[in-house]
Order: sequence, then C-alpha cells, then structure tokens
Amino acid sequence: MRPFENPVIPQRETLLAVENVSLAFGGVKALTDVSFDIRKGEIRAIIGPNGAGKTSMLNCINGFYHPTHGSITFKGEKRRRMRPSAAARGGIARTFQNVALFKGMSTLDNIMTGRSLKMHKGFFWQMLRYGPALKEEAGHRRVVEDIIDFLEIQHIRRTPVGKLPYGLQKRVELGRALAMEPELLLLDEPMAGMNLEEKEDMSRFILDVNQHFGTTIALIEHDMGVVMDLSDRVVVLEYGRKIADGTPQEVKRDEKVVAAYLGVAH
Amino acid sequence: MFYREAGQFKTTYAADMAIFPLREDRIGLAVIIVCAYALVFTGNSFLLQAVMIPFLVFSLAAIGLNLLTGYTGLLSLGTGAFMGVGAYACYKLTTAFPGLNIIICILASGLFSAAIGVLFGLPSLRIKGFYLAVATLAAQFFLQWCFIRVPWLVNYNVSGAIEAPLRTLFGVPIVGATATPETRYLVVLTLVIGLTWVASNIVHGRIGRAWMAVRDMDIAAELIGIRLLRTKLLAFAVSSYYCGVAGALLVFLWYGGAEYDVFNINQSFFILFMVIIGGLGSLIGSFMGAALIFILPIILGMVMPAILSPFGIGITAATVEHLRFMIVGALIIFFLIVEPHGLARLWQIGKQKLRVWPFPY
Amino acid sequence: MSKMKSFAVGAIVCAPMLSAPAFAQDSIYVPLLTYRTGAFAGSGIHIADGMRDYLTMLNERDGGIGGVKLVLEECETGYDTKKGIECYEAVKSKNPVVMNPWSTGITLPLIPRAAVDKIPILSMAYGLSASADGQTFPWVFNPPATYWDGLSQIISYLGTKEGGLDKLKGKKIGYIFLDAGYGREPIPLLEQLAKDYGFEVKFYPIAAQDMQNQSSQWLNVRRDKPDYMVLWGWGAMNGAAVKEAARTGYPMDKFYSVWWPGDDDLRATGEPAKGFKSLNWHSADGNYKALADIKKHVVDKKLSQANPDKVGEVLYNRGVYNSMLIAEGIRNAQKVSGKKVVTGEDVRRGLETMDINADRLKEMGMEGFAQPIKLTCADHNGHLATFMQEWDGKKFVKISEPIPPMVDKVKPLLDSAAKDYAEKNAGWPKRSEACDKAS
Amino acid sequence: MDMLYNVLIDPFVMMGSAPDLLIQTLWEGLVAGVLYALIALGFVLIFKASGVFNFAQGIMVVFAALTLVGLHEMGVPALLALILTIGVMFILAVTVERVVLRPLVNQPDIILFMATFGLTYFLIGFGELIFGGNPKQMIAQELYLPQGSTDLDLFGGLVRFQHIDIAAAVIASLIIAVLAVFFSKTRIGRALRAVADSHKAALSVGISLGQIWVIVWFAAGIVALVAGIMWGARSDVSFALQIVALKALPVLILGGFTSIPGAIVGGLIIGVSEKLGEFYWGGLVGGGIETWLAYIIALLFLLYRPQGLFGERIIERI
Repeated sequence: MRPFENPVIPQRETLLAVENVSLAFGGVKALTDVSFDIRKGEIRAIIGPNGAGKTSMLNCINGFYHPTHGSITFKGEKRRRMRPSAAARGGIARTFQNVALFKGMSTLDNIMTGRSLKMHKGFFWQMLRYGPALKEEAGHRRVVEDIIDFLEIQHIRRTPVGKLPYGLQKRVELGRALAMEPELLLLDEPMAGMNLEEKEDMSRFILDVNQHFGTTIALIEHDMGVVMDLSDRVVVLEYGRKIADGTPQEVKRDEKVVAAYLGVAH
Repeated sequence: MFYREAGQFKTTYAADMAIFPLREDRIGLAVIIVCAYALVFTGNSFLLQAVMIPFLVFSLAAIGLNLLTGYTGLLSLGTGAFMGVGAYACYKLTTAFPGLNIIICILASGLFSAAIGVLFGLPSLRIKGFYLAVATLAAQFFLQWCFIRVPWLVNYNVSGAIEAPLRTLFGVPIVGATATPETRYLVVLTLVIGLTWVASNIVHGRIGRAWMAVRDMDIAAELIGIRLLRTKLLAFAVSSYYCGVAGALLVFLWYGGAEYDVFNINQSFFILFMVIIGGLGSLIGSFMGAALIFILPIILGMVMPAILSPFGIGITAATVEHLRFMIVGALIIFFLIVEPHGLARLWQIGKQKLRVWPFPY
Repeated sequence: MSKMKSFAVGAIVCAPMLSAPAFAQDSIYVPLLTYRTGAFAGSGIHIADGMRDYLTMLNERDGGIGGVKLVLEECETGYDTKKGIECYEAVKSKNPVVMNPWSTGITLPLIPRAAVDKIPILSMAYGLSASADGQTFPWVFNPPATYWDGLSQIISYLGTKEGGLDKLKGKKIGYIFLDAGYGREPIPLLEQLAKDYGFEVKFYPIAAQDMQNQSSQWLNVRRDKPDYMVLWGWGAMNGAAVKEAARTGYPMDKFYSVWWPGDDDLRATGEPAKGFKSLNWHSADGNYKALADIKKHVVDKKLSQANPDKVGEVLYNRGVYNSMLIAEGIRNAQKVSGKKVVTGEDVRRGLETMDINADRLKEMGMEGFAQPIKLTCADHNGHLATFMQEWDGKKFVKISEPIPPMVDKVKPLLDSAAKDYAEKNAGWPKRSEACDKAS
Repeated sequence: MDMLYNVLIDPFVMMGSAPDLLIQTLWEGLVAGVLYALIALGFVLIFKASGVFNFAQGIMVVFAALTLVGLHEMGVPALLALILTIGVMFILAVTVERVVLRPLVNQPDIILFMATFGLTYFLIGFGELIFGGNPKQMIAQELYLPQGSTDLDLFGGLVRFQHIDIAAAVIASLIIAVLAVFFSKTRIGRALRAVADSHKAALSVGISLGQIWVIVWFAAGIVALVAGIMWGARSDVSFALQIVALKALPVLILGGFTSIPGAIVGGLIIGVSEKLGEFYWGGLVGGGIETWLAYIIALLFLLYRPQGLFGERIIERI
C-alpha cells in the first residue's frame, strides 16, 4: 500500500517497447515509423523541437491516441488500441504540458483522485460513508498525506488548485500521478514555465521518485541542462521521425540533433 | 467570536475527513434540524403544506439535478420528466402492492427513474455541454408523451391522472386526503434529511471525487483510470433517483394527485434555476436555491399588495403575477451578477467573515 | 460585504409576511382562482372578468347576498397546478365557502381534500366527469353538463342533421383534441358511440406545446376527409384550430366543438370561420337585466377590469353563469342553514338543494339567459340540455333547440367511473353527509 | 409482420399513391422549417459572437410580435409601429448589454445561459404587464403581407400554397442573404467573425466587445420580430408561441450552434422530417409524435456525428 516500502530494483529489462509507430490526423502526419524502448527503472527523455510529435508520442503510449500503424508493447503485452483508463490500470500515469488538474477541487481531493483505481469499496458503503468505506478512505488518505509531505505542499492541502500558482500546480499534478503508484510515469514538460529554484526542486522530486520508488520515468523537456543531468537515455524526434537515440552524451554529439536544434537546413 | 476553529485538533484522519469538521458547524446543523422538526408545533397548515413541504420536495429534486449538473458537469433539462417517472412508478407500485409500505414504494420508485435516467444518459459519452442539454430535452418530451399515451401507467383511469390513495404508517395516514399536514411534513422532512445525508456521503467520497474530476477535466480523469461512461451513467442514475423520489413525494405527499402536465418542461427549468442560483456543486446551495426560487415568489405575492395598498394603489392578482415574473427574472440576473457561484458561495464568504470577525481578514 | 448586507436585509424584510390576514366574520369569503397570465390567458381573462363582475354587481346592487357582503379575492394560477395548489392553501385558512379551480389539473388534487377541509368544489362543466355522482362525491359539483353529455349532444345533433342516428353509419368523424386528461376523457364514449351507430372515428391529438403548430394534424384531416370534425380544445388551441381548418379548406359548417371556444378564438379567423358551431348553455349576448346591472354598477363605475365590449361575449357570460351558481349556492345555503354568514359546509348543502327554475331566473334578471337547472344529492351535475350555436362571422348565434344528452349512454359510464374512482382510491369515504330536502 | 409492413412499406405506398399529399406535406414541412430556422438563426447570431446560449430568443419572438401588435392596438399606424418595434428591439439590445452581459463578462457559459433565463422571466412579466396576456391577431394585412392562397392541380389532387407561407420563405431567404453579405462584406461583419474566433483577437484589433454584443442582440431581435410576424400570422400572437420556439433547439444541435447555413439546413430538415414523420408514421402510435420526434432525430444524429452538420471534426488535445 505504501509507496515508500517499495524496494529499489536496479533491473534493466525492457518495460515498454514502441515499434514502428505512425500516427496521422487526416492528411497530417504527427508520427512516422518511430521505434524505441523504455527499460525498467530508467529515466528516459524524449526531446525535439516544437511540433516534433513528442506529446503525440506520450498520447499514444497511454492510449489517448491510437497509432495508425505499429504497435506498443507494455510489460510484455502487445497492443494497438486501448482505452486510456486501461493504460491507467496497467500502471501508466502521466502529467500534462498544460496542467490538467481538477480546478474546482482541493489539492487533497486532486491527489485522492489518483487513488481511485485502488479504492474498491462499493456504492453501498460509499452511501453510508461508514465502516469499510471510511476505513478505506482513511487508509488512502494516509498515503496521500505521505505524498503531500514528500512534495512539501502541506500548506496548500485544502486550497482549490485553480487558485494556486503554476509551479505549485505542476507539483500537485505530479502528486496525483504518484498517488497512482505507477510503474511508468510519463512527464510532459514538468518544468515548463518554472524559475530556476522551482526547476531544481522539481528535478530533485523526479530523481527521488525514480530512486526511492523505483518508478520508470519518461519525460519530455525543453531545458537541455535538465535533460542531460536527469536522464539515463534520450530519444530525439523531429517532424515526427526519430533522428537519434542514446545516452545524453551520445545524443549531444549527434550531427542531426545539433542541426535540428540550431535550425540548419538539411 | 462565536466561530473559532482554533483549539479543535483532529487526531485521526477519520475525524479530519468528517463532513462537518468544525464543532460550530455541527452545532449549527443540529439547531437547524431541531428547528425544522419544531415547525410541526406551529400548527400553521399553510406554512407546512404550501411552503415547507414543497420547499423540501424541490430541494430534493435540486440536489438530484445538482449531483448531475453541479458535481458531474452534465447539463440536464429533463428533470421534470425524471420526477414524473418516479411519481408514476410509485403509483404503479402502491396500487399493484397495496400492502407494501408507502415509504418503501417511494424509495423504490426512484430506482425506476434511475434506470430511465441511465438510458437517456447513454449519449453523454459522446455529447457534451449544451448539446447534451438539448439531448436531455428528448427525454423530457418523449417521457411526457408516454405519461399521457400509456394508459397502463395511470391504471386506465378515465381522468388520465394519478391519485394518491390512502396509505398509513404505524396506523397513521401519511398519504391521502386525511393525512394531516403535520404528518406529511414529518415524513417529507425525515426522508429529505436522510437522502441529503446519503448524497453528502457520496459526494465526499471516491464517487464524488470521480464525478468532480469528470466535470473539471474529463480527459484527465480518464487518464488516471476513471471510466468515463460508468462514472457519468452512475451520476445519471443517482441524480435521477433523487429526482424520481422527489417526484413521488410531490404527487403523494404534496399534490395528492397529478396530471402528466405537472412534469412538463417548465418544471425542469424551475429546478435548474434553483441549482444555479443556489450554487453548482453544493448541497446546501440546493436548499438555498429552492428557498429563493420557490418561497420568494410566495412572499412577493403577499408583500406586494400589502406594500402598495397604503399608497392607494390597488393591485390586481394578475398584476402581482406580472410583477412577480419581472422581479424573479431580475433577481436571477442580480444574483448571478453579485455571485455567479450561487448563494452557497455567499454563505461561505459570510462564514469566512464570521470566522475572522472582528478583523477584516 | 455590501453584497452580504443587502442580502441579509432582504431576508429580514420578507420574514414576517408569512402570516395570513383574517377576515371579519360578518362577510362571506369567495376566492376566485383565475388565470390572466400564461398560455391559456386568452380564455382565462374573460372568464375571470365575468365571474368577478357578477359578484361585484351583487355587492354593489344588493349589498351582497342576503345582506351579507361578499369578500372577493382573486388568486392567479396561470393555469399551473403548482400555483393553483399554492392558491388553495393560501385561501383555505380564510374560510372560503366554495372553490372554483378553473383547471382540470388543479381540480383533481383538490377533490380528495374537499371532504377533509369541508370546502365544496364547483368545477363548472370541467374537472372530473365522474364527480357528477353526488353519492360518491358529496363535496364536488360540476353543473350544468359533463364532457360526456357534451359529446353525446354533438353526436345526437349530427344524427338529427343526417335524419336519424342510424344515418351516421359509415360516416367518418374526426376528433381533434388537446392531448391531456381533458381531451382524452370523451374518447371511451366516442368509441362506444362509434360502435353503436356504426360510424368511424379518427383521432387527431394536439400536444399542449404544439397548440399553435397544428399543421401536420390538419394534413391528416385532409387525407382522411372526415365528414365531421369535433374540436375539444382550450386556450390558444381553439383559435389555431379554426385558423388551420380555414387554411386547409375544411368546410366550416361541418366543424363542431364543445363549449369552450370564445369569440376571440373565432374573430382571429373572422369571416372564413363562418359556419363553425359549438355547444353552449347560456346566451352569447348582453341583453339581460343582470348584465345591464353589471354594466351600470360595475363597468361604468370602473370597478371592472373587463373591456366593455367583451361583456356579453361567450366566455364572459360563462364567468357570469359560474358566479350565478356560486351566488345561488350561497343564497340557498342561507335558506337551508338559517344562518346569514354561511360556511363551506352550508354552501355544500346549498348547492345540493339548488333549484334554479324559470321564476328564479326571471327574478335574477336572467330570463332566457339559460335554462332552469336543478341539482340533487345524487346528481351534482344536472345534465342540462345544451344547444348549438353558430359563428356568423361576427358573433355566435343560437341555432338549435336544447339537445338532451344521451342519458342511457352517459349514465352507465358515469356510474362506473365514479365506482372505479372510489375503488382505486382505497379508503375513499362513504357518503356520511345527510341529504337535505330541496328548498 | 404486419407491423413491419406498416412501418417500412405502407407509408411509401401512401406517398406514391397520393403525390399531391406528399407535396403538401413537404411544403408544410418546409414552411415550418423556415420558421424554426428563423428562430434558430437568432440563437446562432448571439452564440457565434458572444458565446451566450440565449434562451430568451423564444420570448423575444413573442415580445417583438406583441410590441408590434400592441402598439397598433394603441392606435399607432402599422408601418410606424413596425419601426417603433425595431426601435424597442434596439433598446432591448442595449439594455441587455449594459445590464446583463457587461457585468457578467468572462463568466462561465452556464452562468450567462442562466442570465438569459432571468431575462426570459422578466420579459414575460413585462410584456404581459404592458400588453396584457390575451392573444392578439397579427396585423398581417396592414403590413402588406399577402393573404389568400394558390391552389395547384397536381397529380390529380390539389396542392395549396398559402401566400403568407410563400412570403415567409422569401423574407427568410432575404434575411439570410442580407446577413451573409453583412458578415462577409462589411467592416462590422468581419469584426463579428473575429470576435467569434477569439475575444482577445478582436480586442487587439480595436473592436469594442460591447458594440458587437449590441449589434448581434439587435440583429437577433430583428430576426425574432420577423419570426414573430410570420408565426403570428399563421396562428396568433400569444405567450403560447414561446413554447413553439423550443423547436429551434433540435435545429441547433443538428446544424451546430455557430453555423448560419447549419441553422437553415437544420431547420428545413427538422421541419420536413417531423411533418413527414407525423403524417406517415405518427398514426401507428396514435399520433402526436411531433412533440419529441425532432429531438430524437437530432439525438440520433449527434450520436453519429457529435459536431453537428457543419461543424469541424473535433480533435481532442491535451
């Protein structure tokens, strides 16, 4: 039940494999024949210029978009179509580029929604809010309070998230994703729009999550410094195609990547 | 001064999760409930029969709609029809099983309206916002047509209407003409308090959070594993259940008999006013909205002639009605401008002021 | 903060107004449930004016009834059941002597309450037809005719026109009706008559929300080509139906209606509506002493809300007739009980022993205005023979002698309906009220 | 089996055997459709420019017609009454902008929607207070609207075209043409489209939102007046008309809330299909299905195409 009790497993087996994925909307191709893998326990970065198809890639992984071609294998299971809620049940959680919190609810309730999948007491007990339902609720509340402590957001526990500054909202969103105790955590630009101090905090949280809970992380980020420091391996997309894949050092030296980022004509 | 939370510590999560964590709130609620029951002793049958019973019935319907529109963000204009399903179901149940306790009939009738609600909620997966609202109009008009067209629903009564037969609880008549306003009021009050308590439990737990998540951002809700269709349909079911029970109460404990036209589109709008003026996503707001939309016009009807007559202005019943319409319309706009989040938010702001009084903040 | 304040102030000002004012005990309180607003106001306004003006006239001319002033109070229902019930509760505590709900929807919920609250209901030619049975419904009165009477009168008029009811065999009769309890009530009788006399019936339901959008039903009429059309409408539906009939080219002289269309409904179509016929049981003009008195004592003194032109029109006179029944009920009650200030219980007895014969009509200045009517303990309706009137392009003109209802067809239906009602409403009280001798 | 025959074959046999009735039904459907479309058009104009779902459009139809007839009853000549009524609709537009919209700017859609409910109540009370609640006759003749009808012999039957209906169709097309020109050729029209796309964009090119709102509400008021005159001439002017106006809602879902051609085509589809449905299939279930048929049609259509007839396919982003 408690994420803190999970042992760190330094295994390096493949958790998720993307094979020849293409995605098109009408005539517009968002992704073309992209393949890469994510290994258990690593921090995998997906980078690329604007419009490279990074977010589309994440959307494919957690079932929000369905690839036009290709397949995605998660935990050894190969599939092409899947409902996002099925991805969630499979252990994929994510945060969003433009914070997608439940604005009318408090921080506490937002993170509690992350526990939805793990709450099983039925409608009858929910109606009475007594006995098993109350016990279950209190148990999950404990987990959520631990996450709140971990993310250092105790002071905004009861504030409606719509009223929070952007940086804190990002943190609450991470909290909600963590509450799902995911095996694979997808982070879409977790540090966008943050100042240096906030970025440092967020980097620390991401590393802590990875190390303490052993959660595999795939993240999209524009700040190259952060990407190079945090990630174990990097995949680079441009115009929906993969142009490089490897350790930060390898990618950094790649000519195509340099060209893509500096805007050199091909 | 009277409203201090300092010094009230919670030692368990369960205590902190209570719906009214503050001692002052709990005392206030207890006082209100005691007062509500004490109204029985006023013996004023107009107050009980024409003000309080309808107010409670409408509050219940408003809670029902609020669960759907306020908590789950699904706009519905079919409330009147769902109330009708409850009323007709209750009539069929109590005439088919005359020995069955009427309270059980009323509570069971909601199940039928829940089922119908689920059926008409199915499009909600694909349709959103005002489009869904218009889709619920299909339910409103279709069901209304069924009420008048299916004579089986009214037991083939020539009048085409349903009438509340005599039914007793512990030997005391609670339904039918011989039931006193006092007993009717007690039954309605108890049922409404009980159902409100259940609603409050639901919205404060897992299900309520799932509803609000769907309301605030359905895509994100789906991505954290909330099944949209199931959640929305549950909202339709629970909401329609409440509306259905309210409809059954309306016919059996208030009107005493009704034609299909009671459950027309205006009834739906009437409940929607209450929900929005009271505050979307607030149970207490549902009561406040019902009070404002239902009781205020009654008061206006009494006050206006009284205010105008000393000035020598004789005012006809029709003019009072016209002015009533105008004032209610203007007040709806006024309250929306003053506080778009409804009376419930005003109430919260008021409480906040009390909490910090005498300091400004 | 200022927002909060204004809200609080509003609440305080409103709070003490919930107490109802009581009336002095030397008067008789007659509440009038009327509707001058809403979708049916077009019919409601004239009726309300007629009712109010006649009773006001009695107050002005005679100082009330038997020397006791009437206290009149209108309560606006908007033809809405909810508001109607609110009105009932509001007036109940002021000891009303009789209720006129003026809506079938409001009447139905009030019927069971009448016996408990001891307030008789006078639903004049509307409401629950079965309530004509005084043994089952001692507190409800629906004179002078039920809808079943009305329908049988139309059919029997058609029979006379064809030269015998048996000549209706093979004819097609279209029934266009407001799709509500009111319009549906005559259907069982219509179906039975069709079986008995071998004619065919076509049904054209009009939903309340489509009252002014009837074109598809009239297309059906065009296709079916009924020999006769019978209209059972109310409010804006009547006017729209006549207009659509004219548009479709349905022959007006084959278009018949129950007694609810008013002059305005026909005037909207005007000349093309010539030949349209409807039932009525009272005069459609203003040449009576009672109406002249209304003009003199009420309209000319600016005590009326009515447009003076409307005095004497069908629906205005309908209101006058209703108030005449109220007044006679009260007058009779004074006689029966020996009290001046009568109660609802007395008026119930008064209505039950009411006998408005020709002499009495003359005394009231209503000779020829309507036919004599007599109610009894068993018969709360009177089943008056109504006559047919025709629209001549400008006004309604009486064109037939009174047509008696088909008692043999209607009576069994009424009896079984009353029995059915009492059976379905478990615990329906047996009549315990004693039966007074006619006065 | 009989039922299948009655549903699937018999209506078409009827259509074939009596083509005159079919044509008449189609014509009635088209006329009703034109009137639905006019009411829907008022909704669309306002929704497009201000994002407000104006529930008061139905009562505006009644209010406009009532003002026109009421003024005439007070002795104002018909054409002057028409001009005065247009003036009243302008005052209404300005008042709505000042009193309702401006204080509620940037509120959620549902709040503005509710505010128009308040407006509906107010206008009902106000209209009845001033003009009384009794139905009035439309002054069709005084406004030089054609009377009478033309009967055509077609397929051995008679098909009747009411002149007032033809006039309604012509006037409706004119209004649509004028609106189309207005939106594409004039500066204000283009500004309106800018507002529809983005309020911020409109502000940044220096268009006052307030003016735009007044203009669209005024335009919707005029459309309401036309709808009121036409429908009033068919039946009469009373508050019961407001309920007919609800029929514009399924038209809106079919056509989309923001599309003017959608409102027109949607109106015609709803009008024709409900008349056909009532005439050929209604009898099977006792008639009167017109009250809900339009909604069910719109609902089924939405399930198939949630964005409406002319809407863009929605790609959800996150």
